Amino acid sequence: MENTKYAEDYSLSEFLVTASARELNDNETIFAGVGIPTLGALLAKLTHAKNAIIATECGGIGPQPKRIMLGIGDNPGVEDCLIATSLWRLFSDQQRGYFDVGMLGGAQVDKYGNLNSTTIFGDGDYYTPATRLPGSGGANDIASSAKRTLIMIPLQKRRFLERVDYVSSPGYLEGYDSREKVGLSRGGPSSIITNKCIFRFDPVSKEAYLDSVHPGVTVEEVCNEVSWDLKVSPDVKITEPPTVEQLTLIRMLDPNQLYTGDGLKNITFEKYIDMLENSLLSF
Amino acid sequence: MENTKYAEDYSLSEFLVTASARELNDNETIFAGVGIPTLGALLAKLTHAKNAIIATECGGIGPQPKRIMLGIGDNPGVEDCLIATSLWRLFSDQQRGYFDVGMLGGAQVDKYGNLNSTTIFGDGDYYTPATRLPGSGGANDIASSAKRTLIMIPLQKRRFLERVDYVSSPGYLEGYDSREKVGLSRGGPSSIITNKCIFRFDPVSKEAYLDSVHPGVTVEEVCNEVSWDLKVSPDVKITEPPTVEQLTLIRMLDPNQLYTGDGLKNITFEKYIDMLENSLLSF
Amino acid sequence: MSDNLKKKADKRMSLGEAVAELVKDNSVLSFSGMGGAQCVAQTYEVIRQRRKNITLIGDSPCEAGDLLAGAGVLKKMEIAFCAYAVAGLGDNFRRAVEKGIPHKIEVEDYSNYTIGLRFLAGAINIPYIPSKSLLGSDLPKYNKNIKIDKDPYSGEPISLLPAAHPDVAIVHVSRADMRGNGQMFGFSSNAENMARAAKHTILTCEEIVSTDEIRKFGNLTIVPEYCVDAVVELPYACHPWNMPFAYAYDIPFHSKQLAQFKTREGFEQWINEWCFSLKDHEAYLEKVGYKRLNDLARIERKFCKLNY
Amino acid sequence: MSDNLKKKADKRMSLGEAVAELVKDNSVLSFSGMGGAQCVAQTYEVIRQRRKNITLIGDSPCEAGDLLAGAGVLKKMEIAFCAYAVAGLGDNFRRAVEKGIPHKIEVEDYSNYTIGLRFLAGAINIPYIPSKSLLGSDLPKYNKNIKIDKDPYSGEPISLLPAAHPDVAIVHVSRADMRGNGQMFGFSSNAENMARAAKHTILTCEEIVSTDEIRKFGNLTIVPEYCVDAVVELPYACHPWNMPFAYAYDIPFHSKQLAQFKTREGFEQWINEWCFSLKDHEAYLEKVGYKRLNDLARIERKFCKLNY
Repeated sequence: MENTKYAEDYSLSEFLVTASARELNDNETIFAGVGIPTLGALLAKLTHAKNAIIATECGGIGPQPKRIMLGIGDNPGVEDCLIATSLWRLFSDQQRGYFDVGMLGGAQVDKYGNLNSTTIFGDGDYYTPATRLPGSGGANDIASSAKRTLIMIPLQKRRFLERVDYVSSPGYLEGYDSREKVGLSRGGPSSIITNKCIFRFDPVSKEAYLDSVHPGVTVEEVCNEVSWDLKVSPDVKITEPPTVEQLTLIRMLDPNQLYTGDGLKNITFEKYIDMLENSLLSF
Repeated sequence: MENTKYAEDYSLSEFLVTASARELNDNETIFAGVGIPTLGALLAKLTHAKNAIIATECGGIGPQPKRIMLGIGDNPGVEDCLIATSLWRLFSDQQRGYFDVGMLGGAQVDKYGNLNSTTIFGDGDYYTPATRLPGSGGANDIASSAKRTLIMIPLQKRRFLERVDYVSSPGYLEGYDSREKVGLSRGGPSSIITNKCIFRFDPVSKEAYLDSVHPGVTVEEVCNEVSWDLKVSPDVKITEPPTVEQLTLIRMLDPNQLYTGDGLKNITFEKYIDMLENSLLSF
Repeated sequence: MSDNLKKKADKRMSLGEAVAELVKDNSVLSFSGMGGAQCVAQTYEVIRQRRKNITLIGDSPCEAGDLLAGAGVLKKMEIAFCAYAVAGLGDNFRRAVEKGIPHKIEVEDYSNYTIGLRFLAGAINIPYIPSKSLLGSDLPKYNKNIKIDKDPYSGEPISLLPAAHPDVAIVHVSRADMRGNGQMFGFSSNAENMARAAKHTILTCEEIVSTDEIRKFGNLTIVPEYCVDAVVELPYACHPWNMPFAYAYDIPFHSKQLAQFKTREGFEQWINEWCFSLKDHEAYLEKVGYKRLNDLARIERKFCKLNY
Repeated sequence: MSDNLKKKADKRMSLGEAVAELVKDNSVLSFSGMGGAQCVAQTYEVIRQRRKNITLIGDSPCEAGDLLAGAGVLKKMEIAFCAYAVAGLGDNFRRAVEKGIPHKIEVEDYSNYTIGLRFLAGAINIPYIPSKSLLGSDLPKYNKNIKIDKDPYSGEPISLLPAAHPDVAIVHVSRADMRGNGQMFGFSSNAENMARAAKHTILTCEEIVSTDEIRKFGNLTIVPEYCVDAVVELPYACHPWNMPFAYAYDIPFHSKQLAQFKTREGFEQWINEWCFSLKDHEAYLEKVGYKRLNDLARIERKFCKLNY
């Protein structure tokens, strides 16, 4: 169980790790993305979701890594795992409905939680884009078949659009029952976690609304960064900050701030190997 | 290489084991059926086809059993095997075209090598048959996708028909290119091995013709047991009998004549366990 | 209910409890195993609890198919094959289909591979899957669930098979933990897909081991805990059939059994003696005799040594 | 030719020989690995032999996709994702698609799962396979090979994916025998299906072992010899990426590499220094340094001990 003494001094990314961890429940099968979401899943597993099963795209199910996971195909994904299998089998289990929650990011999101991680048209189009993004990867599959998804994306007007340029990952499409109509019988986003606030979705219209703002953030600030006429919850909450316990664990999970800072830029090989050695001991 | 000194004294089933073994080549992947065909495959592997790979339906590929295989799901199918996998994967490899030869039996066969192992209509039909047979099992899949098939069936007029009651396993259907026309791009039977002779198929019409008679059998005898006007090869051969080496190996493979005699009927548990122990030593 | 069971950390039950809880009359059942590794103890328990109007989906469920047919449990069979291979024919199956004894059973014919594909489609949750099997044969003529279609990409003919989603799959593996992670040594027939395709899965195993032991060999786990409702430790569950890396085929026993199945009376005697008059699988094993079972395990180890 | 190679008892070749023999200009290529276990050495060899007009099919082939794009080897990419995940974006991929540097590449967008399904369909030799992915998204709008259809059984909407049959699959596994039976420890991404789906398969491995060793663990064999044309022993083939149960991810190396890829000049420098000016993978390993490689293997063993 969680220790509810709140931490004083934490970074934004540390805050986001705890925010994502709080969206996960015990006994869930979690399709973890890279970076902050992975840390969130690992943190949840070390606190309130000890029986959660983490799945990584390459084919590792239920690992118990004693180190940070540097990507969805990193070895920690099969470290002491319950099942080492293949990508197609793991995604098939998700299509069958065995995965409770998936974590997604993207470059653009719209009011119905549709995500774009493929291309930004700018003055061009799909064939001659202003910016070519990496592509869907597994995001479309997670968005189509996970029982629910969490979206993590920075709050910026250019990212929060009435309609994304290109739907890489379906949210609620045009809202209401339009998702079911195209043949997606389950799923859809349950929340959008940003650097300033958390959005949730209206059960009927499926439109995103402001549910909570992070400490020190105003509702107006949020509305200014959204391109549509944002609906706001009648009782907007303040997002719960990290507890002391959570913060301690995050710093154990990512001691060199590869995710929670810019540790990646300047880490040497020697420091990296030491980090791994120490991580083995600290768990 | 084979020792070509021929044996004097052998049973019909021993003769059939060698006849089926001779249809197999080195380096082939062989989908082995139960009984005589399995013995044929094991005999071939011990003589002229040392690099042949035996596949058994349950999912064992490339076993090297030191004992008789009592069925397609018996443990010898995974004994020292190269690959222990699943039924669906093994059959998928066949559908992909990786299996060279399959061995089939049945209750009825017709002039184009179509097989019936499902039902004998008699005065009834599919829904109320005179005799319900076990069904296709994997035979339809082998007949559809193996690069070629061997058929083993006793020569009897009631079995050798102009057209089978029910096509469980497609041979050349109505002959000529009718097999390709239905979407089967490869395969079809290369020979029918019976207790009296061996049939092969005309490359153009795809009709079965008499290719060789077993020692002491006349062409007339064979024609009397076939329901259609049988075509006969201009130079009918005498089927090659077992060599001394082959016979020795067959009797090592099936010391209690479970397949080559009626050993199965009266084997006691103690004799059975002893047989297995001894088999371990004799290999 | 199902989700609750699938989320439990300790899913252990007795076979009797698992069948009572999950296997209902008028439902669709599948058993793992093919040739070897067949679910014999599990079949006897379904008969013992006198289930009715069951539809059986399976590739070549000899023992389950023939015993359930003889015991009058079945309404319909969607299968490729029903006989005991080397040991003999399925006389109960034949009597039911040919003479309606004890009652008529509807048979829907498939091939082993196309049944395997139906479980694959069910496991990955696609409504149907194409195949090149069955083309040109008479199976589609009498089985309307097999569709002959054209590949929309090439226009070539192709057969289509509907996904299989049994109400309950009973799947037997070498070992499992109490959460339901199942590992198989040797061939797995269609076990991994049946377990995923079914609405409810009863995972039986020769041996229950710790989750730490499972984690040592993650590559061997073919059944994930999240599709399992119940875990049952059931040693020698396949007797008289063989179980890979565990025990050899008891064909002398099987020959006697099938000789008795030649007549309806013989079968009724057998099912009373070996099923109804025995409390459970434990009693069956006592009756077979542990010396005999031990001999079958001992001889198997001499041919197939486990290296895990 | 292909069949002859697939039937050989000893398929060992050097990587240079295998690529020279089997990988032709204007052909379709696939590499195994996803996130980790990526075919880096194999990609450098294809670049070193200056192949042209290659179509790449893969789920998320970061290293292969970005390096081949930068080296001007690619005509088309049928992929789900091209970036280095944690280490950074695929700047070569972006320059090619956005600015046609060194030349324009056609991109056909899929998702990781639907690429996985295309290889599954290719491996089991069905012309196409349905999925629930891609429904409602914009991928089918711009990719005509994805068909939105109706399930003939239920009438429900479904997406269809065409089977993938690369001319050559280059598949990297933990170990293999010289006949081409490949075993994998840990995740296998789509390796087992790529190897079967391709017309020709080059099987590379960290270690070649005896066939007897393979037989000890038949359950671990994911690639059968009958689909393999060449076997190449290629230790540390994935560096700087990780290989399960073998070596850890060398992310400090990757960070430096990708910093240099930010400019076209930087990439050209890199590819000259690390590919063209090196004779083979052996020379690459010498340049990285065996002390460093050994450290990556040593640290990995502390987290993941092999129990086979």
